[in-house]
Amino acid sequence: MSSVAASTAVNGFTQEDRTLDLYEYEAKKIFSEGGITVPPSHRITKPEELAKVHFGFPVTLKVQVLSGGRGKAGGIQFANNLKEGKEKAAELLKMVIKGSKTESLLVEPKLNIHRELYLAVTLDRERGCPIFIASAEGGIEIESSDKVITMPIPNPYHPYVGRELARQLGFKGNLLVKVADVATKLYKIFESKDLDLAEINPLLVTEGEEVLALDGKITVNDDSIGRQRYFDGWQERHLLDVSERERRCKMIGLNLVELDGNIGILCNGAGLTMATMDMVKKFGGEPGNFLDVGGGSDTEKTLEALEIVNSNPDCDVMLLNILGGITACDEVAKALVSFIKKYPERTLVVRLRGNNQELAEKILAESGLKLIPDIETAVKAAVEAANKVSKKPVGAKA
Amino acid sequence: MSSVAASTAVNGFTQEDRTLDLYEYEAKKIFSEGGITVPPSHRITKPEELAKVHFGFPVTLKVQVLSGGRGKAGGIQFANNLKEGKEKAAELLKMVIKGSKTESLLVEPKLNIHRELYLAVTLDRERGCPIFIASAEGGIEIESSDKVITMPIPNPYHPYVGRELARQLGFKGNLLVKVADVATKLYKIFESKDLDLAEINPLLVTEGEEVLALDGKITVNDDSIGRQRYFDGWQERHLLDVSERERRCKMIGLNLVELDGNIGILCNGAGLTMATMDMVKKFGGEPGNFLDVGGGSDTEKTLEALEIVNSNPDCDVMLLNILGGITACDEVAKALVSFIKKYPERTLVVRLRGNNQELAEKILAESGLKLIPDIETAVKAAVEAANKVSKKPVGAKA
Amino acid sequence: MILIDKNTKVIVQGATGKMGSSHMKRMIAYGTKIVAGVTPGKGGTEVHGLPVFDSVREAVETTGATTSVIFVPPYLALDAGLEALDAGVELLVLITEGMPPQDTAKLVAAVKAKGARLVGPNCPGVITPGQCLIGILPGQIFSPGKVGMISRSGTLTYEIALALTDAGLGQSTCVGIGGDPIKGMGYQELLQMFNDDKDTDVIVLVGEIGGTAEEAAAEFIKKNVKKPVVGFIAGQTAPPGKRMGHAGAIISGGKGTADSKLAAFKANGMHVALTPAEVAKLAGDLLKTPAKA
Amino acid sequence: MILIDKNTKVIVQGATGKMGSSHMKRMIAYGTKIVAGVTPGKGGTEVHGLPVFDSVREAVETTGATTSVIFVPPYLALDAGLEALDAGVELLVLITEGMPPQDTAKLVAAVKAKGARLVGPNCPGVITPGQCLIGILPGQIFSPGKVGMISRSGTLTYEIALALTDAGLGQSTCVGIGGDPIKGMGYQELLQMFNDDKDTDVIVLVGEIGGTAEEAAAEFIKKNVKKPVVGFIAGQTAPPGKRMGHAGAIISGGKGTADSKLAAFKANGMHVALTPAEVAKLAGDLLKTPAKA
Repeated sequence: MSSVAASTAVNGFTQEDRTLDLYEYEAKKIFSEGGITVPPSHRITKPEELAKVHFGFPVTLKVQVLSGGRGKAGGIQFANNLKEGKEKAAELLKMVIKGSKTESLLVEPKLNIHRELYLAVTLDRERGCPIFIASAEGGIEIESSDKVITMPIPNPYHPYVGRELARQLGFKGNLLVKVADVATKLYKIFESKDLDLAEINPLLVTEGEEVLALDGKITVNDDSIGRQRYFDGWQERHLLDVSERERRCKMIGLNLVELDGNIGILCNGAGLTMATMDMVKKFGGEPGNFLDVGGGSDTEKTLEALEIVNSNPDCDVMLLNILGGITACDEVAKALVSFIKKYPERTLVVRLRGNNQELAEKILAESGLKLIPDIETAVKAAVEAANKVSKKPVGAKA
Repeated sequence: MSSVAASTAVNGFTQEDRTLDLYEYEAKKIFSEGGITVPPSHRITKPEELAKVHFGFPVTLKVQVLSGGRGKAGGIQFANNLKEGKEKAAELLKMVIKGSKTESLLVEPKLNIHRELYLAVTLDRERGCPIFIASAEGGIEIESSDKVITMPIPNPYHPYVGRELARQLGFKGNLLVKVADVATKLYKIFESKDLDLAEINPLLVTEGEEVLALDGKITVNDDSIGRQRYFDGWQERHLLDVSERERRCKMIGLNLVELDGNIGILCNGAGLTMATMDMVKKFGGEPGNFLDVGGGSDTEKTLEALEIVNSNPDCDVMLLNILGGITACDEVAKALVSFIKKYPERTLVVRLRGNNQELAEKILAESGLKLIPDIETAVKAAVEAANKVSKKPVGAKA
Repeated sequence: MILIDKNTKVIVQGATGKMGSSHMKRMIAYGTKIVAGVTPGKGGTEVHGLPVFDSVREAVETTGATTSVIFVPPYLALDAGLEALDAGVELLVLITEGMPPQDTAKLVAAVKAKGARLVGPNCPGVITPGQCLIGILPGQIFSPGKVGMISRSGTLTYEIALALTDAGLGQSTCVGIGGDPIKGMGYQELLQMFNDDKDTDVIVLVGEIGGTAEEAAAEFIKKNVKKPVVGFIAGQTAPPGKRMGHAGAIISGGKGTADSKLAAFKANGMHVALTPAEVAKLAGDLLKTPAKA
Repeated sequence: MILIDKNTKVIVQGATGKMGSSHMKRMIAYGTKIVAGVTPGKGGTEVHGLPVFDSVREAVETTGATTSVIFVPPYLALDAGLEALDAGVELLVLITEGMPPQDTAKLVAAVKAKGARLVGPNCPGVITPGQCLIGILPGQIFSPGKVGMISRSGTLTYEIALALTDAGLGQSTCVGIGGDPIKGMGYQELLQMFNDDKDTDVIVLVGEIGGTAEEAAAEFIKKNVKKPVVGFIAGQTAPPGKRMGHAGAIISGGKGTADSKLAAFKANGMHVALTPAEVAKLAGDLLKTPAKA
């Protein structure tokens, strides 16, 4: 298995991929509950709290943010005494990394690093099963390491798999057993908590052959979170770095991505939404957002989605492109009728086809909204209207 | 699958088979913790406590004993009021069924029985996997039912297996789902608690289509109990009906069965012990006990075993028959030397062969104990000595 | 055509749910040989004039169905899929969205061990136009013909089918493989089937940004597929690092971009379309061209 | 001989434990081709001059071993067995006593799925006298010859082997299948192997009270085994309802009695011995008799 394939597998599930990424301190709490040793630590939200830390200096101060690249951005600092620590903590607590605000600092004793490893469990989309990804070099970007090992994990799991991994990493004897034990515990955490990613980077080996998780990342699978009582309420708590509109969408199950243009796009299905966005660009327009209402949306949800697109102040034209498979066109039509009554001046280009199309046409005909059956015509109409920056409806009530 | 095979499977693991059988009230607590509905109940150890029962009369009073056949022995009584209840409770608390003393009474409301089932999970020695055993007729001796279904349980378990069982029992619709749910929960209990048997008999279906466990039996696997923290200390608590000598053996891992004769038998391995016992009978002797010291016993354990056989007042002759595979003969020899120093007048017939035999011979030769290498000769010598009821040592110090 | 035809006998798992019931009705109306529904707890009732059974085994034993379309809630999908496998179902079409991927991984392993086939989860289903529709695809958009289609997207599949149909190009079979990162059948297995299918002359492969399945498919095509393949990728203008709806639809660390995929298509002899209309145009042109040697 | 011979390469799992180490030494002394030990955490060390590996895979890759004898503690036995299977070991001899039967059931299922063989758990092992001893049997008791033996008991196996050897009757192979209710190879599979083995002329089957395996074996013998079989049952005088050491050695509800087993032996053409000495006598007589047609 080449490292290219390995890093591809990692890339399939990096932290940006799913919404519930955990902070380092949360990941370490879960590691610890699962029996993996972590360094002693203390979380602070004010520089003064550094005085309460129960272990001595020197310490490491680490910003708790959800974005990557923390180290490179200067988010990890050492302090030899309380004074230096407070000064550095004050600076660190103000940091924003890649748009992500510092939530708190994690303070740990500064440890002597004898050896570092990389160890992760994730799902491999190519092999269709969980895999271990590991490297005898840790603390680095795994994508750039050429010593990466991947190993498919059988179901049910048995501890010998972890031992085989440790062996392939080059361990022997006592240390092999210890590293294997961490691997086994990491997998158990991954499985029992429905994670997409459980990563320890670096996994530290001390001179005394202690093995501990120095930093870690956990990504919880979005689809599974409903059966993981452990994470009840965590999703809202972690939506700190998104716009209010994005948060609102997240909570009602819409997928919104804010973009820079003035054409508000609303489609059903991620692929169709992307293709519509691509066509808007191709025909000279600028998408103002990506909004996928998903499959089977009813009147209420569609109306919510329309309101969200409408609430973008930069939006000049709204382009609705629905091809009904699960989604019933008549439900969408009802939402459109309500929306246009509330916002009669909105420029709204509507393309609607598929399931219950005849019913929808009937409903819309009564309200005077015009339907464009063809996607290219609809996109072109929206682009034309947007480029005029006219507030007069183009597709509707023309 | 015929009912004969089914009852064979049951027979392979009846309650006598393993030592940690649970009382009905304990089994019901475990059922309840596992999500299976049980009737409200109250356990009492004195008739007066009946006044505290939190549900109304009529009630059922059930003796809590570890032996079977409780119902036939009159251990289940109904009471229409407190006075009748106290009188019956007083009688029931004195009951001894098949040598098993009543530990307490379980009081439950008298329920209207609409329909009864039998439902159990156990291991099938023929198929080598866990199985469901179920019958659309409950409350009966499962061996005598001709409506028994058995179904192998795949690993890992999935709930559709329980539904298939319920379907084969003749259920449909809502009740199928409820019975299947109990089956699934019963299997989860069986697996997670390392049981040999998890049995609900009867599983009650009320007119309102409630499904609840009216009586139950749980047998915990002896070999697995060391990894089941839940049962810590339970074994000692349940050794009520065995002799002090049997209890002592149990606690140190020896297998003792008390018999009526005067030849105390001590062997290594159950098969050899049984064969030795058979030969004692065949040559006209009467075994006083069956004691298997197990494989790999050292000096200390062998000495303990010798002391236990010696402590039987009916024992006139001791027959030690060790064929060492795991067991090192020199370890046994050392125990014999110690024993004979302490009890020089004991009639002890010793047959010792196998692993480290030469060392053993050397050790015994020094102490003057004579070895008989052949089993038949040894058994005959023991029988002869026992029939003389002579206290003079036969095999030793002759 | 591949996978399904007019003789395919289909059961509906989750037939009494809102979605299962409404799509069951539409499949029946389309002409699909739906033979029964399955909902544990609803055995003995009827849906759309067909019997509902408590178990797949009973449904299969009674009707001889070989295919199941699954509409159960996401946390019950693994159990439903395994039940179908255990009852001997050969093709599972799993419509359910939101199935935990670790459950999917377990189902995929069981499907492989059994030698069965799984389409999905989180997919629109499979259609052999005019013969059999399994899933939630809007049947009226499709028409019988010579174009085979494999797509990772739902509604985009319909959009392209519509473009084909509007251009007078019917389809042999269209398979929506679903947008989840862990799934049953993938591009390569289906490309092979279309390559071997006498009713298919041109293949359309609809991809999205994210992952490297399209790149791998392009290489597979160069090596194994003799028929012309038109490729389309959604997300050509998607910003990096943002999740575009599907778990898989994301560009991250320079991997999985539309450019990388389109380049792989070109490098491996595929025909690249940038809009649904272009897909139809290219497919139409290729239908007139004789097949590769 | 069956299962093992002088060329069988064997690794010892749990080689650095007290029991594993001492029996490894005895197996080497007997002449068994022990090639390595395995103990996770002890890789790189040596036991009795042989290398110890951390994993079975490494041991197998280095030595070419096909057989493993397992001495690990009972709660680690499932993992050890699965590790061996996964590393391609074809024959597992599981000595460990006290393995949870639900673990055994899982191992047995995995062994079947892999097409491998398991003897045990809780068994004395296998010996082909003069060639290969795997397990904890006392080698000096056995001698090479024409009698094949299958036994559920440990020390009783030795007793009967001793009686045979003392009577001048050597053994082709002796297999102690173990006393646990859930186990790997059983009577029938081994009877078939002895029946097909050119080095075996008479088969000795040693049983115990409890269960119905002996009754089933007797029926199997009548149908499938051409060679004469001597049967012995321990526990002829055991009181009902008492557990005689082994989980299986119990008479309960009128099932599994010695009488029932001995009757089945007689009814199916087997030869019944009541003491170890009688086994030897019968086997000796039968060796002089020509085989059944």
